[in-house]
Amino acid sequence: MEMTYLEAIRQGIREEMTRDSGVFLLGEDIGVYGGAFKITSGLLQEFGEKRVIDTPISESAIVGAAIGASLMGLRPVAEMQFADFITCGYDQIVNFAAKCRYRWGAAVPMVIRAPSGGGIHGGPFHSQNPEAWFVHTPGLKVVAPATAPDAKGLIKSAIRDNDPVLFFEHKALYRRIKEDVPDGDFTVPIGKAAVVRQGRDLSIITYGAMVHVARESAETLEKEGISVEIVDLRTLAPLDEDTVLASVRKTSKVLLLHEDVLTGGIGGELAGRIAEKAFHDLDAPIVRVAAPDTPVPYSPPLEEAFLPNAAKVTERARWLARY
Amino acid sequence: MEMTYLEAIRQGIREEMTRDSGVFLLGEDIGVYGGAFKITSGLLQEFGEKRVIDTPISESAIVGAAIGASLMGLRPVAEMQFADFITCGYDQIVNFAAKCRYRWGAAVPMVIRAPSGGGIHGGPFHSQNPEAWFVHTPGLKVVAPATAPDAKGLIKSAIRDNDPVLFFEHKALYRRIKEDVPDGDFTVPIGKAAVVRQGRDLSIITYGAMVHVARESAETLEKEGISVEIVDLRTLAPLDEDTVLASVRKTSKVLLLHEDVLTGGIGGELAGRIAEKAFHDLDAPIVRVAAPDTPVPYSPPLEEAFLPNAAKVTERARWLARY
Amino acid sequence: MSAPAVLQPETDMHTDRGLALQALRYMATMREVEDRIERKLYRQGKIVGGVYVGRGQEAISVGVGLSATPDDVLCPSHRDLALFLIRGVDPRQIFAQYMGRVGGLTRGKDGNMHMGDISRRIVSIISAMAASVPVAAGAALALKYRGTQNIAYCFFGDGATSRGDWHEGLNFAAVQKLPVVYVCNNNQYAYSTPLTKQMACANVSDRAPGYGIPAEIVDGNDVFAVHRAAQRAAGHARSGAGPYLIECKTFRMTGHSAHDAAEYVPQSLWDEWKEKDPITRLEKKILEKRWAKREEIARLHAGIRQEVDAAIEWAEKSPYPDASELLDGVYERS
Amino acid sequence: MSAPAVLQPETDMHTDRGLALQALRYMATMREVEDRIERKLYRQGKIVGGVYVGRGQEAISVGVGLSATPDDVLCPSHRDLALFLIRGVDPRQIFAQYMGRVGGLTRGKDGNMHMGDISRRIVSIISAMAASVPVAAGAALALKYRGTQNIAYCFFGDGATSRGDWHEGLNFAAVQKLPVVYVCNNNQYAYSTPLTKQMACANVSDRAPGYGIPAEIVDGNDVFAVHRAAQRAAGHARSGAGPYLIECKTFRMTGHSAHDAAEYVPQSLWDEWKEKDPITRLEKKILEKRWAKREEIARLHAGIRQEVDAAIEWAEKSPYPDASELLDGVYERS
Ligand SMILES: Cc1ncc(C[n+]2csc(CCOP(=O)(O)OP(=O)(O)O)c2C)c(N)n1
Ligand SMILES: Cc1ncc(C[n+]2csc(CCOP(=O)(O)OP(=O)(O)O)c2C)c(N)n1
Ligand SMILES: [Mg+2]
Ligand SMILES: [Mg+2]
Repeated sequence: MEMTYLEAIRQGIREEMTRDSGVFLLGEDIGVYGGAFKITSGLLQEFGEKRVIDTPISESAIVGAAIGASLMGLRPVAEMQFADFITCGYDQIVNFAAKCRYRWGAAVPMVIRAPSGGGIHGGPFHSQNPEAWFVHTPGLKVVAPATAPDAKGLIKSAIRDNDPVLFFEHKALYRRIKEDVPDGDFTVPIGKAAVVRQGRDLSIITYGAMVHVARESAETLEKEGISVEIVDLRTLAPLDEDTVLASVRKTSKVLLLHEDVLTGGIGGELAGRIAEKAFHDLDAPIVRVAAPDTPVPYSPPLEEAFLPNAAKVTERARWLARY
Repeated sequence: MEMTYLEAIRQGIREEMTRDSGVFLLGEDIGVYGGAFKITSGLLQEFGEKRVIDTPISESAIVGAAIGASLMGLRPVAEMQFADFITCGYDQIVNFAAKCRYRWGAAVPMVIRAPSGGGIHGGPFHSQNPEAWFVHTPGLKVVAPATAPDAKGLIKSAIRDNDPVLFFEHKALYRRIKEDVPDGDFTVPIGKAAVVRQGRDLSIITYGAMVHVARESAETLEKEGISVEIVDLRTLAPLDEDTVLASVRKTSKVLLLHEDVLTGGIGGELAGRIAEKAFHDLDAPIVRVAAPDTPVPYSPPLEEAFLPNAAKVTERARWLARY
Repeated sequence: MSAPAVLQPETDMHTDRGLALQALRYMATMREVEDRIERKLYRQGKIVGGVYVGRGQEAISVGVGLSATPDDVLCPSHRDLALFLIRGVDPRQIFAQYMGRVGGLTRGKDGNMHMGDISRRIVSIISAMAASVPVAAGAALALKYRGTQNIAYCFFGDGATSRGDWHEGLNFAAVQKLPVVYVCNNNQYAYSTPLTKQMACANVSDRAPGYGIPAEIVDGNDVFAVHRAAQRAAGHARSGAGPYLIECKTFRMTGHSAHDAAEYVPQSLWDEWKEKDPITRLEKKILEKRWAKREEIARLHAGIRQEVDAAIEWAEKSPYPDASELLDGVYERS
Repeated sequence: MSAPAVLQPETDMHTDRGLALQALRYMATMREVEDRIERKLYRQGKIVGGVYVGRGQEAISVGVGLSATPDDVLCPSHRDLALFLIRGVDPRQIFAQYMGRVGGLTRGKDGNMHMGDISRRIVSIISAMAASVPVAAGAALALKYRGTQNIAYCFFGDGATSRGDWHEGLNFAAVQKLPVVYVCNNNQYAYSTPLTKQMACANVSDRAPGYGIPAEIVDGNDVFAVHRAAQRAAGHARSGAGPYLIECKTFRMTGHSAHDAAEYVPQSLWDEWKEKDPITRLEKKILEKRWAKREEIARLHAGIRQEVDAAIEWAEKSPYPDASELLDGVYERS
């Protein structure tokens, strides 16, 4: 069935709530209002107040309560109203949730959904991409779907996963993309990247909204005779190194693309792995395209200059292809 | 004068407090008790309660209050009792302090001191190296001295800096190293790495306690005829890319070393820059040596296996040299 | 009693009449500016980001703002536009701010109420609710440290009081006896969340004893009541006795933001609070007390509308920032 | 009345005598285990990490712990060792935990009181003070969600109440009417920081009205008083009426941790509270009430010492984890 990225997430959540009575939702304005982005719209009506909890403005309590409930075997799905506010529950995530299993063998099967990303003129506090902080935190899984089917399949996997999963939903995709999503129960495995476009000349490794930017760029480049392979990481932690390295070995040139700021972003980690494990396969420098090291600016011309886009990717990819 | 790393930090703070009446300290147990590590010992007696403030257990309020005071022109130096608790003040640091200047041109001249690092059997919550999170946050400066003179010179620069500076002090160095520190007023510039050992065959890029590990390894390797250059980054944000690239260009082989966990650590960022900007100077894969992707374990055999040490570095460096 | 008296900022605030006229001017300007933003410019697509206004809550920022001295520090919430007006920020700068132009206080780096001006001692909020609360403590600490008599005012909503930062900030200031006046606009909602889902106590001020600080509840739609409470609070804080909390009971006479129809608010509340609109209430009082005539008030509104028209025109002419500014200001030298 | 009655765990707790003897057994065991840890093993270098003990505060975890049912959830603080004993954790596991051996509850992954056991419904603390407070709310939510009558107990010190998480956690639980009993050990210090620098209210319980929850203050060195309060609190929580806060006034009869000589504590406080030692106090009561004879109590202590000797021996023989375990348990499959 055709549906938006947003509807796909909702459908995935709804199916899991139907399947497993231990799945419940908590977050600010997610019940009566249906959530700031309306992801959970209708679920309070369907599942009742016990399973769709409107909370106070308390990100740390939301995450902490999710941890406590998951320790007791429930499967909480917490919503951050915007991913930017995840910093308010940071200690609970990186010190409590992430370390329970390792320290004392306690499972924390919880999901934190976080609408992230720019391109909606949200300014510095409604546009950030906080994923790299969590990729750097052992014990957390980090997922960032780029398509509607992946959004559904991955939210379902995240809910079933027995470890804490951060689920970054790209806000700019919510209503922008509409795709065919298989009906009913299917999952997309956490930890597996997808080669979403086959190519010969260079690989673009990316995720989230940038997958669409990469596709746009690849189409332009195709007309110029440059064949681009695109790897959609889908899961950022644990990284699917094998798929990345296989693509690099195939094309020998790699462009790492993310919307998150450059320094300390996931591109660096990928570069590190590639430059260690596929060094001899490389025919050119590793190119990174990412946002510059600034907060996300509000004003349209600034935000446009900030965000990676197809033109910027195409330019660097062209350079790489000709290298 | 010979002094420990710890004494050097204290002397630097004391000199700045004497020089500038706007410099004050705040943190838990830093006054009467002199701090969990006794860094601020004696300063309450010397400067009084106005300038050495014992606070409640409130990392977010400590950071927030430092921001507020610095906005009004004071120069607060906040202490986290352990760097691990910096996550409790996370939002204030990465969203408030980091973005003031960019958003509305307001200077936030504050320092957050954070005793970090393992090797003291502190376990998962008293051993972490949280620097990479902040390196990934535009607007923050991140400093991590490895020697007593640098510790003094950098804390003084940090206090004089007009931007928020995170100052990571490695706990294992506090009393372990004793070095000659120039008397009186000198500073070490933020943003400048140091080549602390000249070499020809390979470069080790590192910082903090690992500088000493690198030195130990370099001495072993020297006996084997392998000449190692060591770059002590000293500042992690903004990164001194020039010094790093110059060393890589000189030796053509690079080992990136940090105590922080591998994935998403600073090694990845360095690899990204090197593989982009010095690709043709490289004669071998980029090697990273770092802690594995786990929490920091408590039990001595586990912690020893976790921490990078000279033996592990030597083995990989040897491989690299022979490559 | 002449028209200009109503329109001029230098009205003598030591008289009730002066205060009333001054307050009306700021409240009406805030309402007009925000109405244009929320109901015109936003709908015309001229404002591309979030819009949060203080419709119905104007008496709070005005009542408190007029009691502050210029060297006091203000930490506004997202519904306190009048604080900017009182500190001399021109409406045109505000429109430019919302429209992402260089004429705004942040030169387009940020939007809407996310603005500050350190030269005017206004600290910009970040989005995270209550994050300003510890920051206000730090500003107050600096004021005390420097030996001044100045104080910091910290504004927030009912929902913000659920945040850890709110607690840490109040506790820190209370322990350190810092000169902070806390102003809560208890408008009964946080976005769609009513008080009953936000807190299990009846009033925000029930929390004050937990910090050992005094608190009082005032009618947040009565600018005189707010102003008197603010003066008591400021007196307390200036005297060195520590923080003071004012809880202003009020109502958000609009959605949470411009895109929110607020269907979760029962009709009865809309009706009830329309009656209590702080501006009409103040005007009624002015007329009753014969502090001004109906025509003078009408002229005031007309003048404001004119000023606002001109401000919007100015703001629309203010250029967008050039993309080359993107990298500026991350650090002191960058 | 015979010696075994004192020593056996199955003492009938429905009588005062039974409770007294049971409590004494746990309190004395906690004291003995912790004395060995703090004053022997740590000084011998056999414990390489931090050591935090509950010396002088034993009546709190014991008084509360004995009122809990096995399916209630416990979220201990770092001074609540007896909760582990009451739930059947063997002292040898505790020594092994401190010494980083595989026989400890965390197999050497963590040390000291940073341990938990989900099969026993004990949630491990993380270091960050008050982080367990929201987590306890979540555990209570699950108990309620499942329709049980069980409750969660959440323990913390006076200093922890300054943290944002404490506030958020209490507020969340109060709004959701969750079955949580909060137990504050107000030992007047947080590390070196006295109450006056921690909070500006007189009692932690002064904060309860801000969450709309009941609170009471008890003598934390009187295990009967603590136990009775815990029963009232549990009754309240189990009835569905929401959280309840017990503030136990007590004193930390040692340094913050094993390396802290606590010179910042005035001598008068040491003297005053030595008199109130909860164990000698309980023993006095037992003797006065003739619930046991002096020799029986002596035998109890001797028995505990023996048990502890054996436990230490066991723990020292427990191997260190093999380095190959380093990577285990980051994820379910890793
Ligand atoms: C920490 C945090 N979480 C969530 C949000 C999203 N948000 C913005 S305003 C708001 C409601 C604020 O309510 P209140 O504090 O009562 O202020 P009001 O808008 O009613 O004036 C929410 C939830 C936020 N800004 N910060
Ligand atoms: C968030 C945080 N900051 C600092 C510390 C360091 N620390 C450990 S225990 C402690 C004092 C705790 O005091 P209190 O809550 O009163 O408990 P007590 O030790 O007195 O039982 C401090 C500051 C910590 N563990 N967590
Ligand atoms: Mg509100
Ligand atoms: Mg205490």
